[in-house]
Amino acid sequence: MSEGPPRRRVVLTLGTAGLAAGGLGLLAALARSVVPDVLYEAPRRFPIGRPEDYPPNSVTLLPERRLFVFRTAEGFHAISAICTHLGCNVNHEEGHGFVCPCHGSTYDEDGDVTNGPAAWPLPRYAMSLSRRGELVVDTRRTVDPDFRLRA
Amino acid sequence: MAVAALTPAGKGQGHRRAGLARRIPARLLRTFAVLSVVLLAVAVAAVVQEWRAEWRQWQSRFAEGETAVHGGDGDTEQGIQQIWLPDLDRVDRCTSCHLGIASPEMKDAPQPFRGHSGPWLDSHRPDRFGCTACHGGQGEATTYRDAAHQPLPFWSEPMASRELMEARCGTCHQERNPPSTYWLARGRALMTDRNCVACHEIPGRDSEEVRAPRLDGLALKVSPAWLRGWLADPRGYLERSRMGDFRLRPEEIEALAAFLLQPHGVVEADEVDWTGADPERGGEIFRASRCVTCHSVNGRGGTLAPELAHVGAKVGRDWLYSWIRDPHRLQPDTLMPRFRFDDDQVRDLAAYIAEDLAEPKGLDANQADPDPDLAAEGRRIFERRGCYSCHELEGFPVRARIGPKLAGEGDRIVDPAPLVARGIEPTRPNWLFTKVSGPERVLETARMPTFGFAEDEAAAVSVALLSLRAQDVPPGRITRDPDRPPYEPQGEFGALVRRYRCLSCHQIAGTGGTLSTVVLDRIGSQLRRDYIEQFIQNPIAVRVGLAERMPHLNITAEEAALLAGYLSTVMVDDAVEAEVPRDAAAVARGKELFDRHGCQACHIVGDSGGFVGPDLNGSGQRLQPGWTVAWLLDPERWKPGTLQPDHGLTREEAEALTAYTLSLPARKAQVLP
Amino acid sequence: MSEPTRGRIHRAWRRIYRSVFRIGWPRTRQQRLAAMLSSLALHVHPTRVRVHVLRFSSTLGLGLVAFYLFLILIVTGLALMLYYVPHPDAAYRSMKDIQFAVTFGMFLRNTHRWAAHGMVAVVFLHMCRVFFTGSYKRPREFNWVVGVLLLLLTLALSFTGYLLPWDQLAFWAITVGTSIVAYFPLVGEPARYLLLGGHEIGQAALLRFYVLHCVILPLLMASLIALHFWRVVKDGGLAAPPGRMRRAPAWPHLLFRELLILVFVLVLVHAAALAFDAPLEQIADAARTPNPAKAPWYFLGLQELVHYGAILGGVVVPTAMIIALLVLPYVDRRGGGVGVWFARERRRANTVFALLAVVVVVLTVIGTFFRGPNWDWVWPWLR
Amino acid sequence: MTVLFAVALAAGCQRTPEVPPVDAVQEAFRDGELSARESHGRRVFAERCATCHGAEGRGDGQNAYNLDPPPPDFQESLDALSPEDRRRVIEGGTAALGRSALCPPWGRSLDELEVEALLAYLVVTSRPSGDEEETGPGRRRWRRPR
Repeated sequence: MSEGPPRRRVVLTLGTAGLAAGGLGLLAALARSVVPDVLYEAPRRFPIGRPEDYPPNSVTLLPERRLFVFRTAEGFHAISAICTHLGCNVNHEEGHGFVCPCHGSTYDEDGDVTNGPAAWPLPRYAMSLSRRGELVVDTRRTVDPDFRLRA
Repeated sequence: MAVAALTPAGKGQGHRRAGLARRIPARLLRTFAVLSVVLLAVAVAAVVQEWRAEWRQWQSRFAEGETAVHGGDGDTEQGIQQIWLPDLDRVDRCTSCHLGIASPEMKDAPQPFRGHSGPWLDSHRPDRFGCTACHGGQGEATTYRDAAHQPLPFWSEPMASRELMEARCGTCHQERNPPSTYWLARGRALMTDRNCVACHEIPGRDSEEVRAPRLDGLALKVSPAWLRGWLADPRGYLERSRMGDFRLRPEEIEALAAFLLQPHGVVEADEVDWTGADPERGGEIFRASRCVTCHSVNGRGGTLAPELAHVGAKVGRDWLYSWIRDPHRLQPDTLMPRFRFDDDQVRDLAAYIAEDLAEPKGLDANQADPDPDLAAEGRRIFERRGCYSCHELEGFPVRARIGPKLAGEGDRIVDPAPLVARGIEPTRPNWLFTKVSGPERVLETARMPTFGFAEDEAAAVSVALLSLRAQDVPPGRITRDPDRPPYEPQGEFGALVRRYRCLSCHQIAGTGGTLSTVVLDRIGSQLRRDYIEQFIQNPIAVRVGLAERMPHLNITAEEAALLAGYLSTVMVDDAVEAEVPRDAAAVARGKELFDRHGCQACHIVGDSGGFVGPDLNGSGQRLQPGWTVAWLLDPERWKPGTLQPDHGLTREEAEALTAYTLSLPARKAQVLP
Repeated sequence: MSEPTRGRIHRAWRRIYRSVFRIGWPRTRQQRLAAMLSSLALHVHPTRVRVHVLRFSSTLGLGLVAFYLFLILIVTGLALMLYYVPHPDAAYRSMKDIQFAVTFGMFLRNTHRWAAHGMVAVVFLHMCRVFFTGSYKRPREFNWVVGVLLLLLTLALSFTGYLLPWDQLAFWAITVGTSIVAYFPLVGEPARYLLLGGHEIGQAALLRFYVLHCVILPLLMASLIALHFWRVVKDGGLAAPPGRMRRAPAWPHLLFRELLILVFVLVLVHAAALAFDAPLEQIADAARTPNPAKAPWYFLGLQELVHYGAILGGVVVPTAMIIALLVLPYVDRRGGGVGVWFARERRRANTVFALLAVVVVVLTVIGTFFRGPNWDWVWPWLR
Repeated sequence: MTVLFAVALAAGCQRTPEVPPVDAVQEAFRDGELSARESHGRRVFAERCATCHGAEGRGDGQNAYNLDPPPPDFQESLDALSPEDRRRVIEGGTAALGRSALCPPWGRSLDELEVEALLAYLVVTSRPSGDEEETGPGRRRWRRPR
C-alpha cells in the first residue's frame, strides 16, 4: 500500500471515466442498431410510365402510389394524394381542387389549403425524365408550386 | 490480502470524497481502471469496425473523385442501397458498392464503379430484375467476400462466369433462347437431339420428343452381328449416333440381342424378284433423287439420316426394298419421305445401296429360336434401361420416363465425393458436367447411357441443365410461348405433306425441321405461284454453293399444283405488299444502288458474282416484288443471322433495287434437264 | 437570474431528486446502510456481508457472471427481436439482414451468441463451485434445487435460441436434440409433438421455439433468478465456514466488486463478439442432412451417450443425473465443510462429483471434437 | 522421441500434397486459349465473315476468288487499321473508309456485343500463327473465375 489516496483517486477516476465512456459507447451502438438502414417498402423514387401514357390536360390518380399526376399545357407535375391533416386519401374534383373525405379539408388545384383542419398544403413532388424517356417521381424531394416538367 | 484494507476505512467524515478510493484495495482499483479502459477500447473498436465497412469506404471514394474522373453524375445516395424484389424473393444490395452500374458514362471506370456493359440493362431494368437473378452471388451481402464474387462457404450460388450466366437467362427464357446466348442454345439443342425428354420430364420441353426406330420386326431388318456390335458401341458404327452407350457387359448384350431378335409385332416382308435388278440404274436414281441431302456416304452428305456406306452390314436388300417402297409402313414416325418410285426403281435403288454403295455383307441366318431364358433376361435389361422410352416395341408402353424429373436439376445439392476423388472442384456445374460426360463417373451403377459428348458439348448441356431451377419463376417473369400445339396440316394438302415428309426439313408455324432455310409460313408472299409449282416437281438450287438441295421426290403435276395453290393462298404474310411500282427509272436507279452497295460480291448477275447469296438471274420469275422490298428493308426480321446485310435502305431505294433485280433476265442454262 | 430564483430552482430540483433517491449519495455508514435497504436494485443485498465471501477465490463470482450474461442476453435479444421474423420463409433472410444491413447488427448477434454459450458454461461451473464448497447444505438445500432448475432453464433457453437462425446448423441441431427428447418412454413422443407443434420442424416449431425463447423461458428464468437471489439472503448470505464472522458493509465493498465483475464480463463478451463471428450456414434444408448432424455442443455429451445406447444414454443416464442433482442436498445431510473448497470432510462426495463432471466434460469434448462423419472417431488435428 | 516421430509421420501421411481441384466445366468452355468474348467473336466471324475472309481471317474464304480487291490477310494488314477504323468497317462496311463497297455494313445486323466480340477476335486473327510464345503483355489470358 505505498500509494497515497490522491494516486488512488486518479486510478478510480480513470476507471470510472473509462467505464462510463465505454458503456455509453456500447449503449450508443445499441441505439444505432435500432435505426433501420434498409427498408422493405416501395422505393420512394419510382418511374410512372412514359409521357404519352398521360393525355394532355388530364389529372391521373395513381392509387398505389397515392399520387396525382397532372399534365397541363405547361408540362407535368405531381401532387400527393395524402391529406396533410391525418393521412387519408383525398379526392380530386375537377375544377374544385381536392377534398378529404375524412375530416373535410379542402385544397385548391395547386394543393393549397382552402378550408378545414389541414395545416399544410399537399406536397408537390419532384419529377424528372429518365434516360429511357420515362417520367420519374421522387417523393423525397418536394418542389415549388410553379414547378412543371416539360416532356 | 485484499480484505486487510477493509477495516481501517470509513471512520471519519473528513475523507468523504476519498472514501471509496481509500476503502477499496489498490489492486482492485487498478484492475478496475485497466478493465474500464479496455472496455472503452472494445467499444471504440466496434464503432471503428462498423464505420470502416467496405461499402462505406467505396461510397466515400466514389463521392471523392471517381465520378469526376469518369464523368458520372456523382448524385449517389448515401447508405446501403437495396433492390427488393418480392416476387423473386431476392434482395440485392450490390448497388451499395457498384455505384456507377446504371451510368453508361462510367463504362470504363474501375470496379466496383464500372457501368454495366452491353445492352442488357435496357431490357432488364435493375429496379425490376436486380443483380443476382442473372449474376448469382449473395445479394444480401455488403462485403466483397460475402457477396460470393468467389465461391463462399455456405452459399450455394457463387457469381456465375459469363458462360454459366447463360443458364440463368434460360431460367426465365424458357422457350426461346435469348439473343447472345450460345451455350444455352447449344445445350438445349443437344438435349433435344439426344432425346432427353424420353426419359426425363423437362419443364417446357415435353413436346420435343423424337421417336427412335420402332423395334418390331427387328429380326427381319438387321443382322445379329450388327446388332451386337451396335449395342456394344453405337458410335463405333455411326459416329454421330444419337443413341448413347449403355455400357453393357458382353453377357448383357447377348441377352438383349436375343430378346430383340425374337419376333415382335406383325411385320410382313415384301416378296421381291431380284432378277433383272440393275444397280447401275439404281445409282442414277440415287443421284437424281439427291439422297445425300439427308444421308451421308462415307461421311459426305447430310446429317439428318443414317450413313449409308456401311449399311450393308446392317440390313439386307429385301428389307431395303420394303423400306424404300414405303418407309411409313415400317416406321410410322420416320422423317423419310415416301418417294414416288415404281417397283422397278425401288428394286434397282435397293440393289445399288445394298451391293454397290455399301460393302455387301450377307446377313446372318436369323437364329430360329433364341434361348428363352436368355431372352427373358434381355427383356429385363430392356425394361431396366428404359429402352422403350425411345424405341417403340409391341407390348411396352410408349413413354417410360424412367429418369428423374429435371425440374430443379440446376439447384440440386450434389454429392461432392466422386468429384473430389477425380480432383474436380465439387461445384454443381462441375457435377452436372461430369455426369453428362459420363454418368458412371458420378455413379457407377447409373442407368443413363454415355452419350459421348465432346467436352464443349457436355459443358453446353450443363448450362441448359443449370437453367432448370426448383424455385418457381413468377409467371410474369417467364418468357414462354403460349402452349401451341404442333402444326398439323389438314386435308389433301396435309396428306401430301405427310407423304413427302415436307416437315422433316421445312418449318410451318414453328413445327418441323431446320435443314431447309426456307420457312413455309409466308412462302406464298415470297415466291410466285407458278415458280413454286414448277420447283416442287423439279427442284433446282438457287444457291449454287449450298450442299443441301431439295430431294427429287417425283411429285406429280397434279400434286404440285395442289401444293402450290395451297402454299400461295394460305401461307402468306399480310404484312407483305403484293406489288410495288417498277418503271424504267426505278430500274436504272436500282442498278446504280446495286453497284454502289457491292451486291455482286455475293450474288450472281449475268455470268459473274459470288455464290454466297442466290443467283439473281431471272429472279423476276421467282420472287414476289413486295417480299423483295420487305426483305431488303429488314433482312434480320425475316431470317435472323442471315448473311444478307441490312444496308439501311430507304423504302424508295429498296423499291428501286427490287425493280432492278426482278428485271434481270433468266439464263438459258438455268433449268435442269 | 436572481438569487431567490436560483434558490427556488435548486430546492425544486432537490425535492425531485430526493423523491427518487431517498438517501441521496450516502456519505456516512448509516446512510450507506439505508441506501442499500431503500433501493430496489440493491436491497437484495445484505447491508453487511461476511468478509470471507468478498474474497474472489471463495465464489469466483460465477453466479454473478451468469446473471450479467443473462442481462446482456436480454438487452441484445430485445434489439435482435426488432429485426428477426419467426417464419421459415423469412427467418434466414432476417439473419442476413442483421448481418449485413443493420448497423452493429453483426456485433449484436455475436454478443448475444457468445453470451449465451458463455452462460451455459458459467452456470455449469457455478454449480461445480457450489458443490465443491459444500454450499448446498442446510439451510441452502432448496436454493440448490432452484439452481438446478436454473441450469435446466439455461440449457432450454440456449437450445430454443439455437433454432431461430434457421440455417442448416440450427435445423439439424434441433432435429437431433428433439429426437433425443423423443426417446423418453411414454412422454417423449407427446413432448416432442408439443414442442414442435407437429411432427416435423417447420413453421409451428419455429414459432413455438421463438415464443419459448423470447417470452416464456426468460420470464421463468427471471422469476427463478429473483427467488434464487432472495433465498441467498434469506439463507444467511453466501456460504462461508463457521467461525470467522467478520463482516464488512456491502456498500462499497460488495458493490465495487460486483461492478468490477460487470466490467470484466462486458469486456470479455464484447471482445469475443468483435473477434469471432457467429456462424450462419446455408438455409435449413430438410432434404439434406449434414454428416455428422450434431446437437448444440452442450448436448454433445448426451449425443455421444445416445450413440452407445439410445435408451440408456438418452433416457436413463440424463434422468438419473437430473434426479440425483435435485435430491442431492436432501440425501447428503452430513454437516461440515461448508464454504471451504474441497473440504477434507467431503472428500468422497467431491471425488464422486468431480468424476461425474469430468465424464460430462470428456463426453462433450469427444462429441464436439472427436466425432466426424457417420459419428466415426476422428483426430481433430488431422482434419 | 520415437513416438513423436511416428505421430509426425502419421500426420504427414494424412496430408498429401494437394493438387488444386480443376473447375472442369470452365475448362470445357474454353475455346483453346480464347477468352469468352474472343470465342463469341469467333462464332460471329464464322457466321458472317468467314465466307469471304476465311475461317482464320487469312483472306481465303470460298467467296474470296470473286472479289476485287480481294479480302486481306489480317495477319499482315490488321495492324494498319486503328481500333476505331476497325469498328467503322464492321459497322459501316469498307465504304465507310472510302474504299470498295465489297465488305458490307453489319452495324444494323449486329448488336453492340457482337461488334465488341468481333473486334476482340480480329486481334486474335492478326496474331502470327504457330508462335507459341504469344502470351505477351498485349495478350489477355482467359481468366478462370474461382
